Amino acid sequence: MVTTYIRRAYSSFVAHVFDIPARLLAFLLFLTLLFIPFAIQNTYYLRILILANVLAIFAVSWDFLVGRTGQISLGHAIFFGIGGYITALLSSSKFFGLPIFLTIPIAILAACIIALALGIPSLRVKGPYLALVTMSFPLILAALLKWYPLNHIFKGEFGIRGLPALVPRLDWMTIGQQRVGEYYVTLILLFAASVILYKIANSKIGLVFVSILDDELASKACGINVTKYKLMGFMISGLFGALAGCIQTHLLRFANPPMFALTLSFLPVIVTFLGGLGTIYGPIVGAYIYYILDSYVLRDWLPRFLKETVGVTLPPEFDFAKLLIFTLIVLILVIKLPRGIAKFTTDKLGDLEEARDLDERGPRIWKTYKKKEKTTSTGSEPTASS
Amino acid sequence: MLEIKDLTVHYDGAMALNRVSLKVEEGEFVGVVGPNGSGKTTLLRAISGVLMEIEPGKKERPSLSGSIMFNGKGIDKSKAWNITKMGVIHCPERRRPFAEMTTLDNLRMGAYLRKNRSEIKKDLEWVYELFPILKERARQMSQTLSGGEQQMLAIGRALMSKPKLLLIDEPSLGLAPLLKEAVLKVIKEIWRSGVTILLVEQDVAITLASAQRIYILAHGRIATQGTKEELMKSRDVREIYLGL
Amino acid sequence: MKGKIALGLAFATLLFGTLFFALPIEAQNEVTIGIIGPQGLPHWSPAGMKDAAEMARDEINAAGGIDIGGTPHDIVLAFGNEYAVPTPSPTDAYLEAERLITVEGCEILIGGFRTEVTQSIIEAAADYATPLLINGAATNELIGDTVGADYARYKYLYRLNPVNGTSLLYTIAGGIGGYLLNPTAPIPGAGYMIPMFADPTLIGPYGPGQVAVAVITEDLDWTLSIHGALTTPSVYPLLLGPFANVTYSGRIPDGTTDCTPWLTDVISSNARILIHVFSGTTGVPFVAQWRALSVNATLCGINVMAQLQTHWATTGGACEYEAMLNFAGTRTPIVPTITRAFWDSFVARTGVWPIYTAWGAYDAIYALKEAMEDIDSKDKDALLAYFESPSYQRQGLSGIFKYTSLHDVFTNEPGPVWFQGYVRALIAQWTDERMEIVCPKLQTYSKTWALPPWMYPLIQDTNYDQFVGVDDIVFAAEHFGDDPTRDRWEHVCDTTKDDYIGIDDIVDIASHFGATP
Amino acid sequence: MIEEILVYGAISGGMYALLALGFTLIYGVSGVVNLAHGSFFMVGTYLFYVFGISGFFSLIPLTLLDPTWGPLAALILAIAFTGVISAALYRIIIHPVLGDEIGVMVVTVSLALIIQQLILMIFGPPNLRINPLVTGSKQIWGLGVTNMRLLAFGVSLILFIVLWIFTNKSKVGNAMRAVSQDREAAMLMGINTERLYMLTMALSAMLAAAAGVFITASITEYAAPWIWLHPLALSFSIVILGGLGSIKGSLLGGFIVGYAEQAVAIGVPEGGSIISIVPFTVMVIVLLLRPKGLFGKRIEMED
Repeated sequence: MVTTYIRRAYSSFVAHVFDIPARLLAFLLFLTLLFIPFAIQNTYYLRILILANVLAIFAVSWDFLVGRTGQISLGHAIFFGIGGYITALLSSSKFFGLPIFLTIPIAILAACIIALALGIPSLRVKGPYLALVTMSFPLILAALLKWYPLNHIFKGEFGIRGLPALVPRLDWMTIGQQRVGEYYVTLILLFAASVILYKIANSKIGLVFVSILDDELASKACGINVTKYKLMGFMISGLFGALAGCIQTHLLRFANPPMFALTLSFLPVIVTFLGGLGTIYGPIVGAYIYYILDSYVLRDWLPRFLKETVGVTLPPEFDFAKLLIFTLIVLILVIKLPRGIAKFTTDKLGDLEEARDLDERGPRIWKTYKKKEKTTSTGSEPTASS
Repeated sequence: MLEIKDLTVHYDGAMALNRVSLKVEEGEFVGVVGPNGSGKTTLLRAISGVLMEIEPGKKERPSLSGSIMFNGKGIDKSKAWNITKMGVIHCPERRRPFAEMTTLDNLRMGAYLRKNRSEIKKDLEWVYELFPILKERARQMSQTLSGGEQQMLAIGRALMSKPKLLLIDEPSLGLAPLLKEAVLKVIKEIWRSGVTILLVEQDVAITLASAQRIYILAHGRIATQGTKEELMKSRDVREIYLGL
Repeated sequence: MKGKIALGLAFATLLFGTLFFALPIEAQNEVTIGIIGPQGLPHWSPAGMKDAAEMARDEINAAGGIDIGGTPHDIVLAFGNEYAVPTPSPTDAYLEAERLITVEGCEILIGGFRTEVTQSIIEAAADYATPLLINGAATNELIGDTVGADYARYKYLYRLNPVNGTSLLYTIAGGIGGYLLNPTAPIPGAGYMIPMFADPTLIGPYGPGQVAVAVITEDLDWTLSIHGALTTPSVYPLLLGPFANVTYSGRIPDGTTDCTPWLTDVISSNARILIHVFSGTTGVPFVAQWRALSVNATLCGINVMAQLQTHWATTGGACEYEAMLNFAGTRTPIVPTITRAFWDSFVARTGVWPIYTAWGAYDAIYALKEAMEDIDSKDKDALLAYFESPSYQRQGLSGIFKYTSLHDVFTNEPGPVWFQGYVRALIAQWTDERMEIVCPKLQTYSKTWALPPWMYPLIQDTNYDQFVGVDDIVFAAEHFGDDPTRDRWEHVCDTTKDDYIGIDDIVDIASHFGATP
Repeated sequence: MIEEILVYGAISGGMYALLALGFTLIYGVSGVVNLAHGSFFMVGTYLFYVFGISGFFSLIPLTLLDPTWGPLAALILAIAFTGVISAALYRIIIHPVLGDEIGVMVVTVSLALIIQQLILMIFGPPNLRINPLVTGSKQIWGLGVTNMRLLAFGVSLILFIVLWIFTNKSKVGNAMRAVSQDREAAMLMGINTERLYMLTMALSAMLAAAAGVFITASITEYAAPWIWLHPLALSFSIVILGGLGSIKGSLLGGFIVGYAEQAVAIGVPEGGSIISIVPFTVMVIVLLLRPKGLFGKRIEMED
């Protein structure tokens, strides 16, 4: 009984995952991510991955909005900040003191409603207008949060602090165990968010989004309620953006105006382009590359390596070069490899797969395929030419 | 003067032109007719170079193979503005005047590459002579002109570039029958003044009436070609392609 | 197929491998201290904490290190960026503090300049129960909301420098109310503002004849309580004295570059004293525009940018006559034996004047050394008990250093005098490319608080008693032959502005004998 | 109070309009949303510092001939160099992604961040002093206005008029207008659009650099590595409320924002603190009423 079950699971695994290189790679990556805490002894490195997970959720939500519904937003930090501030206000012991498993859902739903309100301009303006209008939203909100008359609520640039942690540290826990808990919570949320967004993107709704992206007028003519779907895109994206903000807030245990910073609006954009726009998995890869490159390679490994093997001590001002190096890589990628690293890799793997399929289907099909290819390439002679 | 060999154009997988070969001698008036979607406009855009001048970041980039020779020089790789400089002037489909410029400014833009002011002035007089209505509308924004006037403006603007070979794309589109004939009459007049003309039209009758030699384009291929008489001889051609 | 699996596995191992990094072996006989601060700003280096910490480390290690239980321990420093510029990033600050603690193995952290990122560093240090000595951020809540609210979690948090926001406020108030606006001060030469600028139309709680005061603060959290106290009619007379009447108050957002609207309001409010409170870059254009518009009010307040040596150059000399809180003048012997020695060796080492973050870092490392030697241990709980003991105090570079019960800096005597000697903020005034201490008075290094000449054109009245008389000539004669390199140099006596007090100045004063404003 | 709004609003409005002009120009002609516009503002300011104030390249010796020459030469050099740099950057970075809206925004944002980090690495974060070109102040309606601001205001108006004449009367200006209306038809007239785009980019960056020098010299009097953000935010909100691609719109938008800022600073309690959101608020209000801005009617490029 059990053996047949296992056998069936195995055969289904072979059929659906093992045979497809792209899925196999994704599966291996997932396994790696799942077991990484056992390999890492240092909480700092774990923390990098935790933050990469948060950024990945955030970037995936941006990718969904821009890559799937075609509405360019350069102010995605607004969802991040709103989610963070709402959960902060609700869970702070100075205000409501609710437990976080209540406040986070409330916060993301509230952010969803705010996304609806912010989505209204997206119905009126599009293209660069929408991009620049959305860019201004977080700037407006950040200024309002610091506005003196509102200080007794939002505490100015100091923010709301003393919040409960994402994974509370119980008495028996070490800091490392807490980090492992945080890692798994963020990983599961990332997994859930990306699976949900992937499912939406590949459902009928996703198809509608793509049709709006391709030709809004034609979609309208087909009887699609473009207004509804555009707002829906904003809301879904805002929901997951806010989720990232909530996680970040409880990781840091405070919410303050830098959550609305422009760099936070740009980061998902850059990370998504690094991985591949409109792919869902691209931003995840991009976020991991960003954090590993920035916080591990350039901040930790490279100075150590240079110091121990070459004997050169990097000046602390080298920090300014980190963003430069990263942005330069992105810039070159956007120009030379517009599909992004992850998309490029899977496309290559997809090519491999196609060739193999033909191989296995037997020589007969292969031959006819070759013939077909030949005829299409030669074409028929034009009937008349001077 | 113009010689096209095996011109093939793909748009994102779809084939717009399939091994088209075509020749225009100096001083000829050649017509290309074909139904909607047969690739007429693509052909002219390929000749004038604008087809490949899609901005680099745009997703749907066409691919082009084959050769286009103008006066013995290959121009399929040239930039649109260099082709214009050689004297191949394309008068585009749907006229496309510069909407927020006056008629006069539009005509002046036609002479963008030319330096000799007195010649420009002479040509302007000539255009006014051909299309007297343009003189009346000289100070008017071109977007306020009627369809026929815009077509005249487009041809006039092309003439201001002093063309050696004039490519005209669907001048009769959306015009009343009377206007169509008037426009065609002017085109003939231009041809008589020594400009080689390649006219692309959907309206078979007026093309047959004016062009010396006609190519019939169908599904991106040259179906047949010949003078009016030659074409009218074949019953198939008459019935299938020309609908006469 | 096999190749692909191998590729996948290789990729996975690579990923494992890059992240699986052997930790540095805990070195014996070393004390590792992490310095985390605003990299790139002068508060970090060369005028700030990095170079000062390196200087302290070199001095101590050269002298044999820290002697803990008979074995000498070397000090090892690890540096981290708090990611405050160009935009503060709390996430990065947390990561950096965590890196210093776990990867570099720091046992103690010193630093934290911008409030937004300092709270991140505090959380990271609290997570790892690592002692953190704040060096740079003045916000009250950094201590009040942490050590005061959750002692178990935040007990290893201390503030080193500067004194907290409330004390800063008391110092400005003490300087203005106790000296500038005090006609009956026990200090010679004080009280010159009142008769000159009192406005008979201004009627306050103490009757007519008060001086109009304007308050402009940067719109940041740490200035909130200061702004509130200075503008609430029931509170500010207690601080600024009975002769102050706040006729205008405004808040300028962080990062503003055009302060003209506010300064215009100051002009129309007829204020004669302008209290400015800035920590960010706005302090620079503010001062420049104050000078450009010749605002008829003397500046006194807090301006962090004004503490930099470069302030004179960045404002193009417009900061002359600007008085602001500071912990040092220019080479001022605050604690006669040690301050100037520190100053000189720092300037010799880096070529620039140290600012308060440098004083803090240097003091902190010496304080830790002394503490560890006293208790013969580097254990954080032992250090906690040591610092918390009521008898703990040490002679720092800027006075006697002592902790309050909340691990904040103990300070007393905010007014115009300084008898007890506990660390306090001073008021320094920019004069001719130098900062001079103008309050507290009666110190050997105290100088005359000069008024801008466009407010009080009679510069020959060197003691501001509204009459050029014998006393002015005597005052100048006392300083005869001085130049700015001398400690006793008095800027106001150099009426001819030739950087020398000579017979020409005395002649100039004498030629105005009997003049009144 | 009303005088304050009128005088100070007009002066800042004039400078804002100059700042927004370059942004609108490059969008109008080539459809590039240049998020690095603020960076060219900053580059211009830093080059002015390099040539005019400090270091090896300083042109201060020229001032021995006549005190106004040094700053003037530095100003011209800074503007010219910014133009050259921007044209080169356009060719290398923006041209390959032209036509891809998101791609252009991503590369220009990256460019802005790269320039910021480069300046951080070369000059460090501390402020650098930019001296006003002229000193002193005047009284207008009983309000003190520095001469430098009057000069900056005058220069921005002059540059505006010059640009207006340039686009409407000169041959290249006509070509720019033609390209902005119909790129393909313009190409058929023999206009080299690639070169024209590069030229427009240079022109736009030079306007930004001029705005940079005049605004920093008249208002802030310092240069810092993050001074690109505020100008960028200002210019895009002005341009959007005036209509992307419209020169008229950016002039009007600049003045609207200038007046609105002063009105809020003076009329709203604690209004000074929320000055920074005024441009955005005005922009959003205008957009809700007129989705293409006040004058925005750029003809869509053919697809």
